Amino acid sequence: MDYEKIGLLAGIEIHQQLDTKEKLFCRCPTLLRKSGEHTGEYHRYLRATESEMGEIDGAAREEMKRERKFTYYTYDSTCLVENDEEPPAPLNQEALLLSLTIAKMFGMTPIEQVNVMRKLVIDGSNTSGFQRTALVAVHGTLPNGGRIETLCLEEEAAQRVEGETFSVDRLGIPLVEITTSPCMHTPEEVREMAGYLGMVLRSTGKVKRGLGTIRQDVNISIKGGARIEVKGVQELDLVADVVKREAQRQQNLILIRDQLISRGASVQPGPVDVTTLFAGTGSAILKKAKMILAVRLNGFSGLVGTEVQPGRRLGTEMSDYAKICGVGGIFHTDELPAYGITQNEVESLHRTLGTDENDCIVLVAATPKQAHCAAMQVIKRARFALDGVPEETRKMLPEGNSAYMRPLPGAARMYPETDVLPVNVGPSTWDCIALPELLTVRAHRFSTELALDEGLARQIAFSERLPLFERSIAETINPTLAASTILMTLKEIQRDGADISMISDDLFIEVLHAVELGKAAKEAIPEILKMIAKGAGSGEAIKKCAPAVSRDQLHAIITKIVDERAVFVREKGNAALAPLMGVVMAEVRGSSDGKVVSELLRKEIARVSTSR
Amino acid sequence: MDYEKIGLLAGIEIHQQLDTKEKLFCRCPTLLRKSGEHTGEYHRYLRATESEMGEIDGAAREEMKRERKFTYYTYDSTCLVENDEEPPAPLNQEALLLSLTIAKMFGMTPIEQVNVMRKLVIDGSNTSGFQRTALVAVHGTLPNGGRIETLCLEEEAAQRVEGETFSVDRLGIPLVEITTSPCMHTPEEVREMAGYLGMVLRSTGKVKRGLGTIRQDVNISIKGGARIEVKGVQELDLVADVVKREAQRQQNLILIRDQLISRGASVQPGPVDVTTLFAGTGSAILKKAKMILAVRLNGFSGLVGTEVQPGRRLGTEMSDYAKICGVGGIFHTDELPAYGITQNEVESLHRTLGTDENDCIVLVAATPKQAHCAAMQVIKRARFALDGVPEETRKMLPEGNSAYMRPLPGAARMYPETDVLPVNVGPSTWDCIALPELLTVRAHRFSTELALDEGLARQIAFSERLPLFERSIAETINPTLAASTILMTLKEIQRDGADISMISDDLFIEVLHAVELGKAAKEAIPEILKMIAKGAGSGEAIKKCAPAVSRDQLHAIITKIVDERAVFVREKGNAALAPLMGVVMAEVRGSSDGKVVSELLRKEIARVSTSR
Amino acid sequence: MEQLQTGDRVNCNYGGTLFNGTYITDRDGKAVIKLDSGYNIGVGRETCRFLERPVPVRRPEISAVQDDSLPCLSIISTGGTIASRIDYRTGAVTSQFDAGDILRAIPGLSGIARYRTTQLYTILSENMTPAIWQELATAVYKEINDGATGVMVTHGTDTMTFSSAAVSFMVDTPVPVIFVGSQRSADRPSSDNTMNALCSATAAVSPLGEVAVVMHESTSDDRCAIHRATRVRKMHTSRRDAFQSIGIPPLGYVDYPSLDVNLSPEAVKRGSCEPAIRPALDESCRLLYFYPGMPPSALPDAGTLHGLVLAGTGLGHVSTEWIPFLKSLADEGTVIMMTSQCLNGRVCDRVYDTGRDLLKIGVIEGADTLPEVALVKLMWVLGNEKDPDKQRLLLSSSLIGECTRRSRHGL
Amino acid sequence: MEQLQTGDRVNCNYGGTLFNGTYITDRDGKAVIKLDSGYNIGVGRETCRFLERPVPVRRPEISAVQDDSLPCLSIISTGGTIASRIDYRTGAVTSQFDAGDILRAIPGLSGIARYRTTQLYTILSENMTPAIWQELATAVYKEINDGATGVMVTHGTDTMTFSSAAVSFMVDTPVPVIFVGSQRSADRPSSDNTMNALCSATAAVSPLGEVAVVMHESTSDDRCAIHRATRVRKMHTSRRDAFQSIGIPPLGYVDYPSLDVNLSPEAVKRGSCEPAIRPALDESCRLLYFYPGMPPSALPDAGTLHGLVLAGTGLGHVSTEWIPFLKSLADEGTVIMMTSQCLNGRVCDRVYDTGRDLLKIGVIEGADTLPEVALVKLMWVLGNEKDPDKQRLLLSSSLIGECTRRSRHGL
Repeated sequence: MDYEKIGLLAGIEIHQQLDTKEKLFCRCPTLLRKSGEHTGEYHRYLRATESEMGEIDGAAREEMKRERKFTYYTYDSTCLVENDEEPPAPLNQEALLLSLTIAKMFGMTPIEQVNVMRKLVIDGSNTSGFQRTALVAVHGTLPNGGRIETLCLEEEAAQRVEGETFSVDRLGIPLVEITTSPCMHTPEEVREMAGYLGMVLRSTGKVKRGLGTIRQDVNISIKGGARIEVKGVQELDLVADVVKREAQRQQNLILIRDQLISRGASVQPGPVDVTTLFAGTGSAILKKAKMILAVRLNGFSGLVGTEVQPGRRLGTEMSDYAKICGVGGIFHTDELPAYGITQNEVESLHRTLGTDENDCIVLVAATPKQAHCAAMQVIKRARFALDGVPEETRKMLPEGNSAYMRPLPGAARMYPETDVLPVNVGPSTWDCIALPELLTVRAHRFSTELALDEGLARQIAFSERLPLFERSIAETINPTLAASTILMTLKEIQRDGADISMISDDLFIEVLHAVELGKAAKEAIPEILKMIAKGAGSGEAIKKCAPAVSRDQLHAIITKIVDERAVFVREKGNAALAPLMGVVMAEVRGSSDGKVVSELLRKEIARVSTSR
Repeated sequence: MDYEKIGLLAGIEIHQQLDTKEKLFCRCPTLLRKSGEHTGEYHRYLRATESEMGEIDGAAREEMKRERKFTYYTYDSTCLVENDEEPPAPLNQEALLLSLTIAKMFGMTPIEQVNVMRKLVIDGSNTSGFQRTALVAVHGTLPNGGRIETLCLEEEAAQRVEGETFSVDRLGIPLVEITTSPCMHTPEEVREMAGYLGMVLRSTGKVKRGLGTIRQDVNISIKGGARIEVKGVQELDLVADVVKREAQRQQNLILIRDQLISRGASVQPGPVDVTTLFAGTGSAILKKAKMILAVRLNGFSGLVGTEVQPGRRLGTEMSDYAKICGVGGIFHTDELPAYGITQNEVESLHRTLGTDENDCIVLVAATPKQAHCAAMQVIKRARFALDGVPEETRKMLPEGNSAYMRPLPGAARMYPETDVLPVNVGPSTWDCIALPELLTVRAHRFSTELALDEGLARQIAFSERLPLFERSIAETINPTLAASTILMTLKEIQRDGADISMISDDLFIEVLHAVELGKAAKEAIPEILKMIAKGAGSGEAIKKCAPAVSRDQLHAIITKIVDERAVFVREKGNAALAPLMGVVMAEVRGSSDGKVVSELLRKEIARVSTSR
Repeated sequence: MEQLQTGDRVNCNYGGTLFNGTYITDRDGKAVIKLDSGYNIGVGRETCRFLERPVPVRRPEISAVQDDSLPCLSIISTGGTIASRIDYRTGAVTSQFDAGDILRAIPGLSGIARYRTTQLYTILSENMTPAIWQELATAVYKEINDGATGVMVTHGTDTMTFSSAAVSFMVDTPVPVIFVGSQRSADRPSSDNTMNALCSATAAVSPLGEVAVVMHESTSDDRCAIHRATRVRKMHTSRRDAFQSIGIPPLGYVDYPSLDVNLSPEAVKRGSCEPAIRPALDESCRLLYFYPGMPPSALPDAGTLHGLVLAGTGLGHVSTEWIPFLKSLADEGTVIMMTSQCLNGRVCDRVYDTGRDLLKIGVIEGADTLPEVALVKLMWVLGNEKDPDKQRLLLSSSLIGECTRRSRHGL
Repeated sequence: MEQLQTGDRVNCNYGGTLFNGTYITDRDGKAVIKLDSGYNIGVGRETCRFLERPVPVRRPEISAVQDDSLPCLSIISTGGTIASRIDYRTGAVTSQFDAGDILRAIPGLSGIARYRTTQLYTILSENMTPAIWQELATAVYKEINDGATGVMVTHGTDTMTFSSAAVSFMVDTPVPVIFVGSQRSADRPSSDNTMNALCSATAAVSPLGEVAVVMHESTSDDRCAIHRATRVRKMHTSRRDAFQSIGIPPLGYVDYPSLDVNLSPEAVKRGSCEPAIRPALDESCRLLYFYPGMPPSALPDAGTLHGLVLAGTGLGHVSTEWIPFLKSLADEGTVIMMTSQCLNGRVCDRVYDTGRDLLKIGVIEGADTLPEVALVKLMWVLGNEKDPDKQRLLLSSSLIGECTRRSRHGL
């Protein structure tokens, strides 16, 4: 697809959890818990606060369509701040400095006085009904020449356990939100910039790693389309797909719009009650419903069933809108007869409503309250179709599709967090911030300075275990030994079922030291580490898996083996090395390093070969 | 039996609950509850406090032979004072005045300054481990010329629910304890004086009535015997029997003592372990026991099995002592072979212990600790038998027998209740106390002044419902109507299953007024009261059971009946009265008073008879 | 640079970007600008250029529809916020008070009653004074006399129990007088204001007939407790369930969201008395918490001190050293009342020596009256009764449930 | 009539009866006689005739057998009674203190440890003073240094938590220092003394390594709670379970009668520090509970006041009227610390205006420190650290667990 031609514009909003000791506005650890470990729970309702104009924000209003009782799980590692039962503590200095460091890495300008705001969020994910957020820096640059608009320091929301139940362990973990301008023009460019942003963040060595710790929101529009924000893209690899699918969706919606206009299509302003019409229906769903409403979409026939993304039709988009009211879905005549609704029923529906085969009829079946709500949502979405692409916040679906979530927030509903005092960021603070080495730079340095293989260098630089590697080389461990043990051996023994969390950095380094000192053979490392993973000390594990063999003992063993096979050795010369290596190694059972064995063996072979 | 000859001396200690509004040392109502209504419970241990001499009271020491965990039930009508969780309130003035009134009725002298004491009781019946008690008056007289020694005001103990569980609702209800000197000489005299004391107490109109609200302890001794206190005689009718049986017991014990002395009997100082001897026994109890100990009573043969009270032997008394240690009972050779123990085993026992058929052997079988304790108790009691009658506190058994409970308290273990200030009883207080009319005097007055039948007068004077009667006559109800309705009708309908607690005094009097005003017939009273017992108002009940028949209506009914039977009436004359009464009463269904009917009927009969 | 006013539109050149925004205020030498994105930033004043001063927009008057068939409740506001509105332009939060505002902010209220409102004060509750209690009591009394089915008093939570106790002593009320506040500010979607307001309005039309405090029973939004005004104390700085009945169970509960009311048999019932008011107070009273080593010089001078409430240790003690000083106060006419800083349980000065010494010099045992309530009671008794013997009698008795005759188990 | 002495045998002719008895004392003009039946009566002195003055009987010395294989506990008595004996002749109760007395009164103790005892004071705890805290701390330190496995301090319950907090600040202890008392007097069979003593001795030989208060957890005799000395408060005048940990769960429990100990992971473990003592205190500190209408004249004079703890309302407030007066105190060098009379929860003066004003004038937020503990801490900090900045730092931090960094749910 020619993205330049369709005018693709995309921007990214990246959310990265910070690995600070404590949370952003309380002194709890930034520790994720299993929901089964919760020690208490409580129930709350949230209500959108009325604005000065007597209005309630559209997004908030939509959240309020249902009276929702939220349940929260608490832990021994959470406190009254997460429960919205105590004023927040002052802004976490560690988190602020870290966010400033990141800002500096992007060449941004810090805000002289950081003010913490409350951003209304009443979907239950914030116990207070708002998310605390502060604009920390503005105006950075990206390698593609694009701009980073803002960097905010925010608190993470509570994690949904299921339904309306949330777990407050995650709530309050510091998060940086980095927003780029819509400066990217192809799906691949978006993917690349997202990767770059992530790399810079990880270069600090102070961000959380693992699934869910970083989330991308992507803003996408095409010419004639509208700005769409797709939330919660957790895997970098899907970013490009999301962009592609959204561009496709907007194109299709524009095509549908053009057809609707050319047909002179229109949307009837209110639904019609057709409950009685289906009194004798064979459709289980319709039979069960207290009320069935029909929405008349004149001239929409066929278009409601038109795909906008693979497997998703305009009708699906309408259904998404309707689901906000708590209904399971909708029926539309483009897909009927089906679901137990007969052709006769469709025809009698058309007759009753005075419509014909050019028109599409959408049916919603539910309680009267829900049915009305859902019908009005369908009408709303159908009207948007006449304009093309509505501005929306959408959630990502598997494979890069997306579904309607809520309207884009209008003017952001923010007001000051009066319980937190503003923090001045003076030049002295800013100037003192040291920039961490970028991981890409580090990888290059590893391969040049430490003579690491280029791939290994990159792998270890980007690894979560980088600190262990850095400590290992600081303690003069051979870099390749350290890197390969960290990246390969640990992964292998984990695959074999070892609990590698038992292997502390101290123990790990003790083992490598032993290997370097010849106290254990490199070959014995997996077994030693497996023993340690079972709770053994390093000394114990080495002793068991690699009984100490002194160089003198080794020499004696080798001399004996070679002498016993003197004829063979003389016959084969150096070609005897490989077969004899096996004999020796079997004898010393991993207690000696292969290199040392081979070196000694080589000397002995030379001795015997030459001593005829 | 010639009680003078045997030197019977008896005294009474009477405990009477007072019907005050609040308890003696807290402000809770004096309300007894069902244990199922308890709203909370807690657990306590009690420990005897060491005395100045490093001794613990004998009675208390015996209570402490077992570590006992007591459970207490609390109610919404009890408070922290009963729980021993709050200092006591000042002495209840109402209770003090009432006890002074009683003292004055017995011609006693009040104590100038009443001091509240704590009397140690660690059997669990007092949460504090002591009972609060105060000596209020001394030296009164009885009709038999005997002396009342003291009158104390005490708090009632908690009621035992079962085992070690007590209910604190009763704890703290005021109680007067009246102690006579041992001034009575026959069982009948004791019965009479106990009755007199009760009558005087009830004359105040302010004592609790019903089972358990009054308890007699009787002190009994005969010449050569010892002072025995039999506790908890609740029914007056049993008092004489208790005295008789105790006199008998002491006589028998003296006879046994005399025989033992003449035989030169002795008690071996320690038990012998004979567990192995019964290794193959057929006795289930012995087989189960961890240890079997034998106590040797030389020369006791036959006497341990001698009856001291009907159905109770010296062995039973020994068994009572042993049970204090938690064992189920004892075996003695006077009753063997039996209980699976064979003659062979008895003989081998004698052989092993070096005893013969002149001696008695007592066996205890239990855990080692319990067995030792029980054996020592048996030895103790056997030694007492050599002296005759031991001083004891005993509990009453059915039919007037008694069983050992604990030693008589030595010097009473009392010390001041420092949390309650002493109360001065000045002459002004004492002089102002008005003496209530004695019930006997009142009964006489009722029969003379109110022309009540003598039996009815006595019955109503001694009835719990006396206040209702007094109110009735104050409201000019016919005394006989009131008394008979209270004493008979209410009892009848209660027997028929009516809940007479629903009939308030107000409603009761309304009904009698209605009867007196001719609004309802006397005959309808039971039906009316039954309806009220089901929750009806008096008006409603009267209307339903005795529809108002005016005198005019009644007159018309009677005229009609008489006229219809004019021939019969003329024939029979006044003899027609009785048959016609039945006809009329059936017609008016209890709505008219029989007297009125008969009077009118008589007139009509006269009219018809004369109008020939 | 010209002077900026709150609300002025400005253009801010910062960090290489031009931002449009609204000037809010100056703080710590920085101009606080609300950017159009909603964020506030504090920047140097020199980066901001005045654009325009918008004409203030009048908020549309939206009248609240009240249902005349419902009972009439009176709401008296002293500064506790039950409804607030956020100005998203400036981020300012304003508390709202007329009936229309309240009904729009808490729509559920309109189904319970119709309302008339009085804004008596707008102060933080730590700035309350005995004089304000008197005005409040007078206002409450007026509303009762004017036929209100119940009265709701919105009040800051800090000293709500002092005010509610004062109104309890001053006003005989046949209808519920309900004090209500919120622990978490009304400008947050999670605020306890909505539930507390709905539950207190429900309590105010219930069969209750006394002064009460209605607040969250637990941290959950599932029911409010109805506390007797003289037996409740704020027992947490910030939690929703800070208010706790001490020594007695609550008078009842209002479930949420069902708004079912359950009153205990001990709650005073509607219509139990005729309305009356006795607002006099003797303000020359003080409350002192005793602690070890507290010097007798901490005692106020006798001359000016008519009444003194001591919050003693344990059963009601102060150090022996204090006794002669208290005696001379008492001798000069100061009425001294003993309460306990334990808060729970009953004063009993008969048990230990220092206590008996206190009784000897005439100190009155406050039974289980809370120290703060004892202070209010002492002011009220000394203000309304001049006879010393009658004062003692009143101070030793329960006038309006402020002390109990017996201490329940389980509390 | 000759003068009677306590214990004299008398004959009393009263109400027509002759009673023998023992003269106890004179009270309210009456001679109190203990009759041989055990009852005391108060009668006119003239009714009593002196019989004899018994020779005092020496109580037999019964030596207690101590098991040398057990750990050594030191018991320091300040006046709290853990054992007492009743003289049934006069009814007098005497508290007992030497090791033999205690072991005979509470035999179970001998199975837990061997004991050495020090009777430091015999006073009611309301008469405690900061000077006594210092002597107590010194005595505790000496016992630790002398190798005690643990120290038990018997103490009257009224101000036990003040003393335990003071010892916490003054003494670094590697062994348990257990404060114990009884709420119900030791002269009653139901007294909590036995269980509290056995549980505290058990706690004193446990793996704990800090100062704690060990008392009944509930009204039942089934377990004692181990409370951190700086987080416990007496919350009931008379109940056995009056002592409650505020804002944190107890450090552990000792079950009764099994005497099983359970320590929470947060309890400081035995051997965590070297013994040290810093007993200095600046006694020129005061604690004031604020209430509405409290006049600023209630504040002490600046000149003599080095430190002031305020127990403010709610999140830590006083009336606006007070601010200038506090400012002038602060300006003259008084260190002012804010706590909350709510007792539960955390001071936060950033939220409301009066709070922010307090922060501006330099008032230090006491976090969730209890007001009484804050007073002890302030005395100790001002006594041991003269640098104002370091004082502020110490006062804002948790030194020995007296304040927490985060407020748990559920408390």
